Amino acid sequence: MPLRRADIFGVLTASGLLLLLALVLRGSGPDPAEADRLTRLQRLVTEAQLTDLALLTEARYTRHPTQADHFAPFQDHPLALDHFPSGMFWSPRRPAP
Amino acid sequence: MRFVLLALLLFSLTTPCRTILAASAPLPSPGPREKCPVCGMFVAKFPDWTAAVVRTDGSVLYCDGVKDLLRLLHEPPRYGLSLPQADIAGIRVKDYYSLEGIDGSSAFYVLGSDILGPMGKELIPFARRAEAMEFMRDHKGRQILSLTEVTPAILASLD
Amino acid sequence: MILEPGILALILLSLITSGTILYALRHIVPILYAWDLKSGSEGQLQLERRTYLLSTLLTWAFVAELTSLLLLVYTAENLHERFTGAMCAAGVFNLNAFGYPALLLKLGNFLLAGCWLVLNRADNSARDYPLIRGKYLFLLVLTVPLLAEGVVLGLYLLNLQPDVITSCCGSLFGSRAVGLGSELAVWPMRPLGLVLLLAYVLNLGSGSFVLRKGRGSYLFALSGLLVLFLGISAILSFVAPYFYELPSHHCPFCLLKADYGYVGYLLCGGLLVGATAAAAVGVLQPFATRPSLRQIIPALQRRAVWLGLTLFTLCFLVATLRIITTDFTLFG
Amino acid sequence: MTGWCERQRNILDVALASLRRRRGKNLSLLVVYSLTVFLGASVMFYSAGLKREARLLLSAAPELVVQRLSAGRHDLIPVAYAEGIRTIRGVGTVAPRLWGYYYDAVYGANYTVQVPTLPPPAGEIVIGPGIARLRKVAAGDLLPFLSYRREDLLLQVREILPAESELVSTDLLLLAEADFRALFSFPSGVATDLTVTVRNPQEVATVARKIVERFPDTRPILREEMQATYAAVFDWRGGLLLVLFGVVLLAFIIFAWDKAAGLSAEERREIGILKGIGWETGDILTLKFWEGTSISLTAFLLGTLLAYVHVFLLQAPLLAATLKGWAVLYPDFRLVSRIDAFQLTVLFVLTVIPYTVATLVPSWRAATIDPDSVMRD
Repeated sequence: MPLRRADIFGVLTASGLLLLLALVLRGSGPDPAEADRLTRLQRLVTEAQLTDLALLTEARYTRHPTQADHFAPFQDHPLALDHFPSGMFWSPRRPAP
Repeated sequence: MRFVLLALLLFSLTTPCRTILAASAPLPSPGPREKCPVCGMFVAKFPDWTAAVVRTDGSVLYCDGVKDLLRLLHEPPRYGLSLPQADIAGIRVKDYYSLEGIDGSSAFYVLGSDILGPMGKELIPFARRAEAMEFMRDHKGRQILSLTEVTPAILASLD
Repeated sequence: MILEPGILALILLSLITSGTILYALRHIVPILYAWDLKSGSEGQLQLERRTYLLSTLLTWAFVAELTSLLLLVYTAENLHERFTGAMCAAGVFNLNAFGYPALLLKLGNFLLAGCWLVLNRADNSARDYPLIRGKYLFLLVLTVPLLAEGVVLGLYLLNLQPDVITSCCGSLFGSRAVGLGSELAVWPMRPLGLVLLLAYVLNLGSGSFVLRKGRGSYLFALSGLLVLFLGISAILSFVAPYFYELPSHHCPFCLLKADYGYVGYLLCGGLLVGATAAAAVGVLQPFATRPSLRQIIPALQRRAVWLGLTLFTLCFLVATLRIITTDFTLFG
Repeated sequence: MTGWCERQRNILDVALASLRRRRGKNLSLLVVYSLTVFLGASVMFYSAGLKREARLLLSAAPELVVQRLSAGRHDLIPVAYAEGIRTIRGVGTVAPRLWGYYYDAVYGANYTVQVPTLPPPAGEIVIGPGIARLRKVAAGDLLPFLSYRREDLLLQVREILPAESELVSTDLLLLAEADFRALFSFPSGVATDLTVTVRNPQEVATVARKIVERFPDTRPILREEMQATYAAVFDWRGGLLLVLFGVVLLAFIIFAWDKAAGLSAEERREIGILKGIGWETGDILTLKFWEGTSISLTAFLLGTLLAYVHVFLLQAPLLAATLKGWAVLYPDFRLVSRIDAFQLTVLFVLTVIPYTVATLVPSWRAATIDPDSVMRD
């Protein structure tokens, strides 16, 4: 009997679902290597007294958004429009304490 | 009646030899599966609030706050435990400012402050009266109490 | 409101369900008025075609409704870290006045929608649309709680304030608190356990009677609902404490956590689906004598009875096993 | 039960064959659908991963940073302030922090220069992997810097920070206090800001309030605020991308509706024939259901799996472009591969359900075609 389309589809879909399930399970269990990495990085953050992620290094207020004057609309001088493309992705305000 | 017993029990704790025993007993950190006998929360999740009864046999009953600890002391049978006074070696709570374990029976507790514990309104412990006073000013506390002054009625008002 | 994918998905689901219901209402009224199977007119043909659309649409809407119950509990469970004082979903539902009403409406609608789906199934299996008026009248009644649920759920989700301090399950289901949950939680264990056991035995007996003699459906449905109600009370009153091994902890939501092996999904889900199956048996009963359904309904009922009995028994076994095997005891 | 299964299997066979007959149309639908799911899933996985990383890493940041303001701008803070802050109840330690930016005019890159709590010996530096990459240096090499007095300063690279720390350290240059002061001609007795540790996290806000009361020209920044800033940034950015995704989704649904509604004459004839040989309206609806389900399930699986590969294995090249901006130095980091069932459920609800709803009415239209009217055409 030749392989039916429905069966091929069923097998493919089921294996896709199983793969997805495996990926979910892989992320949910405790991971000692990941915990180690985190401990090392947290030690670095504490020792160097870091406050920010080094995601965008082009300007003060994108490199250290938590340390910037969030209330200052023009970061360098009154004509300094937000000209970096990343500027549009940064939330302009920080929630007040 | 029970309350008087508790007062007696706490007085007996302040006799010299007991005090030394209680004060020298450290506040060991609870294991990850350790649950508060009063509310059932895992105690290790809130290490800053841990309060504990150290028993003479060395075992420790952990609570996730002074409020639950006192509930336990007032009515152990309610939580399925028996805690005769002879069994209690010491009461340990965490000083609010330093987060160090201190002797619970000589600590000062601030009532009615705006600082909330994991279970809501709490009695906040301090090693020194001056600290308790300053905390009361900062956090709208109503009253400074000692452990024996906390009645079940006061505990009920914390819900 | 919090911009969170889970909340967005819940709102989308709720909009889809309500939208479908409203769309369906537009077509139900003409069907209820002008349905005449004997007529071969163009209008009747149109109506017959419409019924296919309606039953497909509503099936999907109700499937969406059933998934959104799971999603709601899941989202609440996921959000608890964001709110001070909330240890689990119990606190998140308590964030504003609409949380628990939304959950209760959702549970009720789950039951009703499940019954409607079974009714629809029976109707679709027969050739002459025997239940058409019945099922659409039922749907007309169903619109009220369904739309109410959409509104209450919307109010709940849109009014989530991150800075509100909520209470934890300890004070919600504690013996000193007031409210439905705590009222149920303080029911004494022995009488409640006994009544629950009686209801279960009644359900088992009437179920096997339905299976063998084809009679006693109403008793089965009623006892099934009773088992649901008493079972939930029992979870709050003593089953949950047995799982936590703590006499004072009655929260049903902590059972859903990994700490307790997700057993809450089995217990609550089993009770709810089992009760829905039982209720459906009763809902089908008045139509069992229709000529075109004489074969179909008893078969459907038998399957529903099996499903209900299996799920109830599974829940009972799991709970009883835990009560027997653990060292902890509430009798003391 | 087996009868029912066999029946569904047969209908699925017919559905797949019918999809195959219109390969072009359905393949384009599948591609667009998978891309939509892929976009949504990528955004969700990526922003959730970054948010998680920021939350975990910044939980080790100082509890409180105190800055001094002068005319609305961040100014250097006198180290003497530290004494006053230390007397506030609940404060553990107060440490001056020295940090700033060094603009490397040759490469056009901006370094973050900082004195850590355990600084390297004078004359030596520890650099982030991004700088090492840019300047092509290894441990032991000498790096020249131009000080603010226009003097050359040669510093030896003692160590390069590990690659796993890219996300926080790519542009970091850690040095000794003496070198820092020499490089920037930094006045003594002041610091960039102060870090304050508070033993009890509950008390941080009160300590911050007391600092402002005592030193009105300062601005304390709480660690919670730092974490909230990042949560807000990623939520906002994720939200923005999700709005874009919403537009894509809408466009796709219109596309899907159109595809489903526009029945070709051939399709109408096929349905007519099926009805003619005894299929009922319900069967045709089941057929249409399987056609839709096979497309949406396949697209969902393809989209999420591709998004997983894209975000976690390929480091999200499509999304990272929006992050990298105009900087010369950027982190080369890999997110922890982690997805959860909740994300998948939400994704499923957001993509599959709208598609199903959009195709319901068209498939009903198809199923209620009158067989003889088709046959007669």
